[in-house]
Amino acid sequence: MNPFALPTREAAAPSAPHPEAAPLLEGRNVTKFFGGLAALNSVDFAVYPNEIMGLIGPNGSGKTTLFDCLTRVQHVSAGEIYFKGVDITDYKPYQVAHLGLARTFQVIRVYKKLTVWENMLLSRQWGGLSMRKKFHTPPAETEDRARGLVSFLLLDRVMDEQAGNLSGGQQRLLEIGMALMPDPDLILLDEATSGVNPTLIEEIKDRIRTLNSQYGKAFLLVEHNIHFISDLCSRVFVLNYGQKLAEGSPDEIMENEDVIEAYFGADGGDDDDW
Amino acid sequence: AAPAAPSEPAASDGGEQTSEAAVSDNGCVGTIKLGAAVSETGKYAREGKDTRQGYNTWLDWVNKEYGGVKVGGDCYNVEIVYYDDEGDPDTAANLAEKLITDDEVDFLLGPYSSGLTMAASAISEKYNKIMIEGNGASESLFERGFKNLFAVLTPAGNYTQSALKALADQGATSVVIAYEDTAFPSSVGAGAQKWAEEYGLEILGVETYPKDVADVSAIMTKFRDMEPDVFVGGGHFNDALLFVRAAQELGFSPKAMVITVGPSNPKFVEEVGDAANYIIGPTQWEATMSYQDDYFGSAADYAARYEGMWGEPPTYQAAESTATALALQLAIEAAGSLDSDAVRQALNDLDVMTFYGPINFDETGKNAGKPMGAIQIQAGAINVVAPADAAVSELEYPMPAWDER
Amino acid sequence: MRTLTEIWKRYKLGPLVLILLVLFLFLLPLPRWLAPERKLVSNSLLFSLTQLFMLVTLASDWNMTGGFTGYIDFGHAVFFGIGAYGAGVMMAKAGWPFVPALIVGAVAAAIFAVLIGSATLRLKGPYFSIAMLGTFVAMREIVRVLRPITGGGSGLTLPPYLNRPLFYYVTLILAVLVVAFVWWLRRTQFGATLVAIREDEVGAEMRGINTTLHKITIFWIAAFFTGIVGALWAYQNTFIDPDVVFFESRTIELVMMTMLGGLGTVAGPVIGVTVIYWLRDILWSNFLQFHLLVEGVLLIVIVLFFPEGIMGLLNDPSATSLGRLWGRYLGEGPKDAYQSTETETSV
Amino acid sequence: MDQLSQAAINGVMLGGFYAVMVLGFSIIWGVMGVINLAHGEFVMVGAYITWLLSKQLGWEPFATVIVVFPVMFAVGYALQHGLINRVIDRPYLISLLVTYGLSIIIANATKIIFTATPRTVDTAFSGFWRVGDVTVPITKTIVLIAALIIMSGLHLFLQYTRLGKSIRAAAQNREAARIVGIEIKYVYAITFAICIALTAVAGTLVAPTQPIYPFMGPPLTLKAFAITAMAGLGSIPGALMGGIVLGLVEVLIATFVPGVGTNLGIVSSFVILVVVLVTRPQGLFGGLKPAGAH
Amino acid sequence: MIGDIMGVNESERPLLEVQDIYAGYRPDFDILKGVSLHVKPREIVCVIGPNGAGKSTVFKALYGFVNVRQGRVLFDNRDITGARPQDALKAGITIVPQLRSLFPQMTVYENLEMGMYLERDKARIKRRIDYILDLFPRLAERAKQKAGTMSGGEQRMLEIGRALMWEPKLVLMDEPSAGLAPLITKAIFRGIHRLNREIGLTVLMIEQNARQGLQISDRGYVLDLGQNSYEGSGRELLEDPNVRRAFLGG
Ligand SMILES: Nc1ncnc2c1ncn2[C@@H]1O[C@H](COP(=O)(O)OP(=O)(O)OP(=O)(O)O)[C@@H](O)[C@H]1O
Ligand SMILES: Nc1ncnc2c1ncn2[C@@H]1O[C@H](COP(=O)(O)OP(=O)(O)OP(=O)(O)O)[C@@H](O)[C@H]1O
Ligand SMILES: [Mg+2]
Ligand SMILES: [Mg+2]
Repeated sequence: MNPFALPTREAAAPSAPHPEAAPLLEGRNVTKFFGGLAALNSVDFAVYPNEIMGLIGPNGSGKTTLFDCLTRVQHVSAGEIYFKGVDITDYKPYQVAHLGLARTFQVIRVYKKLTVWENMLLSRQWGGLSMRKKFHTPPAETEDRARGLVSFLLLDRVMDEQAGNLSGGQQRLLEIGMALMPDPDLILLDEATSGVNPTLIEEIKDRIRTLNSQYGKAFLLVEHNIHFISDLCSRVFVLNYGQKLAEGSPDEIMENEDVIEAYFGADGGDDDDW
Repeated sequence: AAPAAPSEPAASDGGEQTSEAAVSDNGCVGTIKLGAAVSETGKYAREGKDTRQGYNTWLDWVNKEYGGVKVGGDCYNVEIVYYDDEGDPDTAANLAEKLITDDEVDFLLGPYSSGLTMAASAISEKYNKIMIEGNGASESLFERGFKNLFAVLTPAGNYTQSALKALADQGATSVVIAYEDTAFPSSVGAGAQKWAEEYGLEILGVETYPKDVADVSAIMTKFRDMEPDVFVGGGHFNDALLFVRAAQELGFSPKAMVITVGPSNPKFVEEVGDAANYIIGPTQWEATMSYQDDYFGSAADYAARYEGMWGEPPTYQAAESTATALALQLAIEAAGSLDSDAVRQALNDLDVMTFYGPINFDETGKNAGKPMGAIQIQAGAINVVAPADAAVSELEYPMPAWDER
Repeated sequence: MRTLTEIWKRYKLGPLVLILLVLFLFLLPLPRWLAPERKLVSNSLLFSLTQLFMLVTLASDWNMTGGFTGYIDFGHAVFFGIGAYGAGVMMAKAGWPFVPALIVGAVAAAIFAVLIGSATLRLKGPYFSIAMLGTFVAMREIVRVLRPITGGGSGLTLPPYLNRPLFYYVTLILAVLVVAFVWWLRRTQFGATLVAIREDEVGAEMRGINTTLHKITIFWIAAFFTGIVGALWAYQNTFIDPDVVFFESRTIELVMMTMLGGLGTVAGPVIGVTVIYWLRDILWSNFLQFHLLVEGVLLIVIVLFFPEGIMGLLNDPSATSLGRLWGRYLGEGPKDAYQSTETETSV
Repeated sequence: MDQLSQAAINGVMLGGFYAVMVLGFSIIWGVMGVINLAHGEFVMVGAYITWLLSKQLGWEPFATVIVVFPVMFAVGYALQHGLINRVIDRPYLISLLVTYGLSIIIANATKIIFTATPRTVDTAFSGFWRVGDVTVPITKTIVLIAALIIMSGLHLFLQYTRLGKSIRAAAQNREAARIVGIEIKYVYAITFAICIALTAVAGTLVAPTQPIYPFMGPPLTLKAFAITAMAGLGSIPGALMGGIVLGLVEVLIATFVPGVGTNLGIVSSFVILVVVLVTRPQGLFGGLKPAGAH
Repeated sequence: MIGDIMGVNESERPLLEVQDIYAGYRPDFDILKGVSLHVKPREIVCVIGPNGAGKSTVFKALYGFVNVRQGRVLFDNRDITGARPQDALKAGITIVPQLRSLFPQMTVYENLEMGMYLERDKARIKRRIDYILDLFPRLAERAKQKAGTMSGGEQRMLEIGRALMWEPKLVLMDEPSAGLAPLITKAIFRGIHRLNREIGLTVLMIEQNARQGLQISDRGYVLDLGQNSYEGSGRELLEDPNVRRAFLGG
């Protein structure tokens, strides 16, 4: 069954990203303080329609915080955020989601007491459903879509299991499924492959490519799995200590001295880190 | 089972038995069934116990000694069905209903406290069943135009009357009043203000406090700075203890302290000790009062009988419960019938003297005949000091300051 | 047999509807047998059943926020109180007839729920519970202080109107209405959303659920029904004062009954209320002195051995065996202590 | 002015009692995530033991601590072992109901044993000192001093002893605590025992200042709940400050608002509670864990 | 058996021996259906497998967090089946769980101290802390910082440091590299390797980052559906086409 049975909401024509086009998601001068600590320091940042972008950086560099600010989970200390040209700086998280922005969480957030199936269904409806519609049972097409996604993520075996009882990796997969359910335009994945089996990672890679090329979905990926990033992304943004360290194609990034020093580590085996 | 007479803990039924039928060999033909929902647990557990013991004192007497209630030519044994209302008005109402419809009692005896009487009497009124009570003193009970509710006790508004009068006579000129903001104490408080004005006492301050209060030091501080002659406190037993503690701790020494509910209870002296001396309390009844009747004898006789049965001296709540039942008995006998209408008429016409005092119901069902007494604790003893005709001792005034005792 | 179990599992609520319907049909004609000479039903029984229906309604209301949404409200009785006082004041002070007074009470409760809910529903877990408990206590004292309107501590007397069968019918219909409402609600996406909020509110918000709107909506709906019960109760009780209306243990009893039946299930409150009400009856007629004590012990036993309530037992009948029960007491073997709980991100 | 200083003194004294009363509740909540609804009943039991010893055997009430503490420690240990341990891993609602059941049992058993008559306890340290126009009650001063001593002792214990550290560790991450070999049930039992003993000692302290009766518990539990939520779980400075703030607010309002002041004082403490919770969900003084970590 | 071919000390007896265990979370349902593995002294052994295969469950079974219904666990020739965490600790096994397990409000120093909770000799604790801080200079810099405020990599390091406090005979590490930047991942793996070389640390770890994990391992096991499916030396597994296709992503 085609996991993406639903037609996309805005039938965006599949095409290559246009860096000169208007950005889909844009953060200007995004700054975030935790007490005295500047987790993000004047970051300018943009994701363009139809592109797959990578966001990397050492642990604690502010990647998750940037995600949180973009999806309005955290208030920014300064700066503005635009999604599809709308200023969402003061939006509520659910309003952002209604606009077509979905994400996963580094710290897994599934509805632990609900079954996998219920988790999936619940994630579908919220493309801006009116309160009135919520008093109806889910339509068949939603169920079809959920079924497709569940089997794609190899979760059929545990479909009626409570999500809290899944293994760490299975919960990650469920998270990805839940992000895909509402058919968003931009999907932010925060370390979606950490703890996921390599074979499955390959398949997820394929699906992301398909979604991007055939359905015009844009992705923003936070990853420490550098192969994942370099295989998928057309552009990579590197954060370090809350500031932009570099930006460019994966190849450029991999050769960037600063990035190597801060992130990949020089290949000479000095054990002094311990 | 006879209404056995154990000492503490009271309630003979110990558990299973909720009805107490007295079987005696007096050859009576029938049984009159009375019903009462009285707190066994909950916030009125203490007073509820006195109430039950009061009823049971009468029950024991009427069945065993008096030989049953005389109705016309026949005599009837009496049985009382008890339930625990837990101090909850819902339960009280339901139990009243249950007593009337399931247990089919002939008459109802009242619960303890105005609030519960309020709930239960609405039910008895609806069924046109007579409820006679001795433990709901709130005035609002009698403002509803109920025909089936009778109360032998002096209503709350008059609680402080004779005490304030006696104090005014001794030269007191100012008063402060504190009362718990619930039905019964509010009536007491309002009455105290009325009588203070009547007797020319200047009211310096009035304070209310909520149920379950644990600290009244703020009120007492305020009052101390007003330097009143008389302090009036209206509440329940706890509050009485609290007032005395706080006054002592803060060095608040008015010339007289009048506190409802607590002082007239012998337990009060037991708990407070010497500090209880000089404290004045209104009393519905005291064993030392000079009232007398043909049934229980003098007030003192009644007290002796009660103590013999229960191992503790009677509180006035107990005495008025006994008097309640006695009044009902007298009305039934006067009516010569168990019919509600006849008995109601007899109650309206009733005008008797009892060990508890005169009983004479007005048209609202209040006992219009009985004045409220006042006691003072003198060297650990509870002595009636007012009204003058029931007094056995002089009012000691002023009360010495705490640090001069 | 297997298919039966499957049906039960799949349409968890199906048999319940049937049971309720039967119960309803059985209860409906009760007062008709009232003719005293036939003695089938006494007014006292009717009164008890009226109380029972009120409790069912209240517990179902509480279950909407406490059970489904996961907001354990320890001050839910505040809406009962507002309903009672709303209606009581209109009747006693303004001389209104009962029905409009009841509407005033219920609407006042709903409005208050919106106001207080927008503040307290932002709190989590026990903090919400205590804030609502605080609201409850504060409201009681406020009512007491507003003497000119509410009659203060002395309370208000309402015109007595004690038509048992009428109250019986009204509360029965109300109870059925509310239970049916909850049943329907749980099957809608709105109901599922509430459960999602219970499971992970921050996650739900970020997946596009306007959690605030949902919480407040269910909160005022529950408050509205509770307000109706409050008004009915006031009228039936004929007088109200702050202490009887804002009665502390009212809420916690609702919680207890709902838990016993099954938290967050539709039938839970109905079953829980019925069982405890009936149990109480037995207890206090048999253990006059000790009934509260016994009740406390029972409560503990119930919670220890049937943490999922009676509904939990129905869904998992094997859990009744003695060995299993003992196992539960001993603590179900080693816990999954290995996966630590994550910390929450603030919204 | 005198009235103000008198009110301030009354408030601080009341606050001192609140603070010491709240400690046990606060730590049990903070460490084990159990909200002990029978808290007030343990205060009551402590007070009754004191009453028994002082009325029947003529002990000085404050001296009964030497009996109350060990006895209630044992009771707490047993309770934790047999009852609370069984519910500790379950949602907080379950422990709420279990402790609620416990509170009903304790209160009613007490009523059956001691009757519902309110009791008082007399101490040799009664009366008051006069400082200018202000009166300082001696009994309450002792309570306040005792409260301060108990709190500093407890603070040192938690901060610097091995057992104290394991209690804090268990509060922060139960799983991690098990991994490093802390026997969690033992730590919980000790914590519970200490807290119950402290709570009962609060009962001993309060016995000479107010009447004791079987149903005095629930209002105290409510206060403890409010102060803890306001001050932060398991935070000792929080308990002290929270208690004193609440005591002061209650007494000041009661003193300076005529007529209904005492009623308003109670309202205000709950209004403050709600406002504090809504504006600062982690409480005013931090504590063992951030709010909402349950 | 097969593993012995590449084993470091072929003659040596295994330190840990898991013999055909069955275990699960529900009374009627086994997650582990006959898992066997062994670790010899001074070995690094890596377990890989798909999500939900039961890898973490094996660790939980060793550490008494889940009931073993059948089979035996031998450690140092003693039967420790069904041991409680503190028994496992006393026997000499420490664990670094899959998800974070620090005391967030305690300082780095205090967290390390807690690693020796069962030790009462203060001087020895002090010595061990000095040793660990010496081993991890990064932690030494931050000894006074609250653990909860450190970055993910630092926290992982601290967890490993804490597990080493006890001078364990065997450390269980559940995905030590999950969520860590490449730089740190490398450092961690190198560190494990170094400790293994220098102090003979015995490690049993689970890794989804299978290539890197297997590279530093002496031997590896593949677990699938609660059962052993392959075992061999690290290199063998890395090169086995079946394993590559099914578990290493081609
Ligand atoms: N709620 C918070 N309060 C205080 N500091 C925080 C908070 N959240 C994050 N930080 C700090 O902000 C910085 C950035 O954290 P963030 O989680 O964004 O890093 P990250 O790049 O996602 O790292 P990782 O790859 O480890 O997930 C870190 O130093 C972190 O300690
Ligand atoms: N607490 C639990 N209750 C019930 N079932 C559980 C529980 N924890 C795990 N399981 C189930 O046990 C199976 C194995 O889980 P485990 O955590 O051991 O997998 P894993 O191999 O570690 O996977 P991953 O690589 O994703 O961490 C999974 O199917 C999961 O659903
Ligand atoms: Mg991150
Ligand atoms: Mg795992």
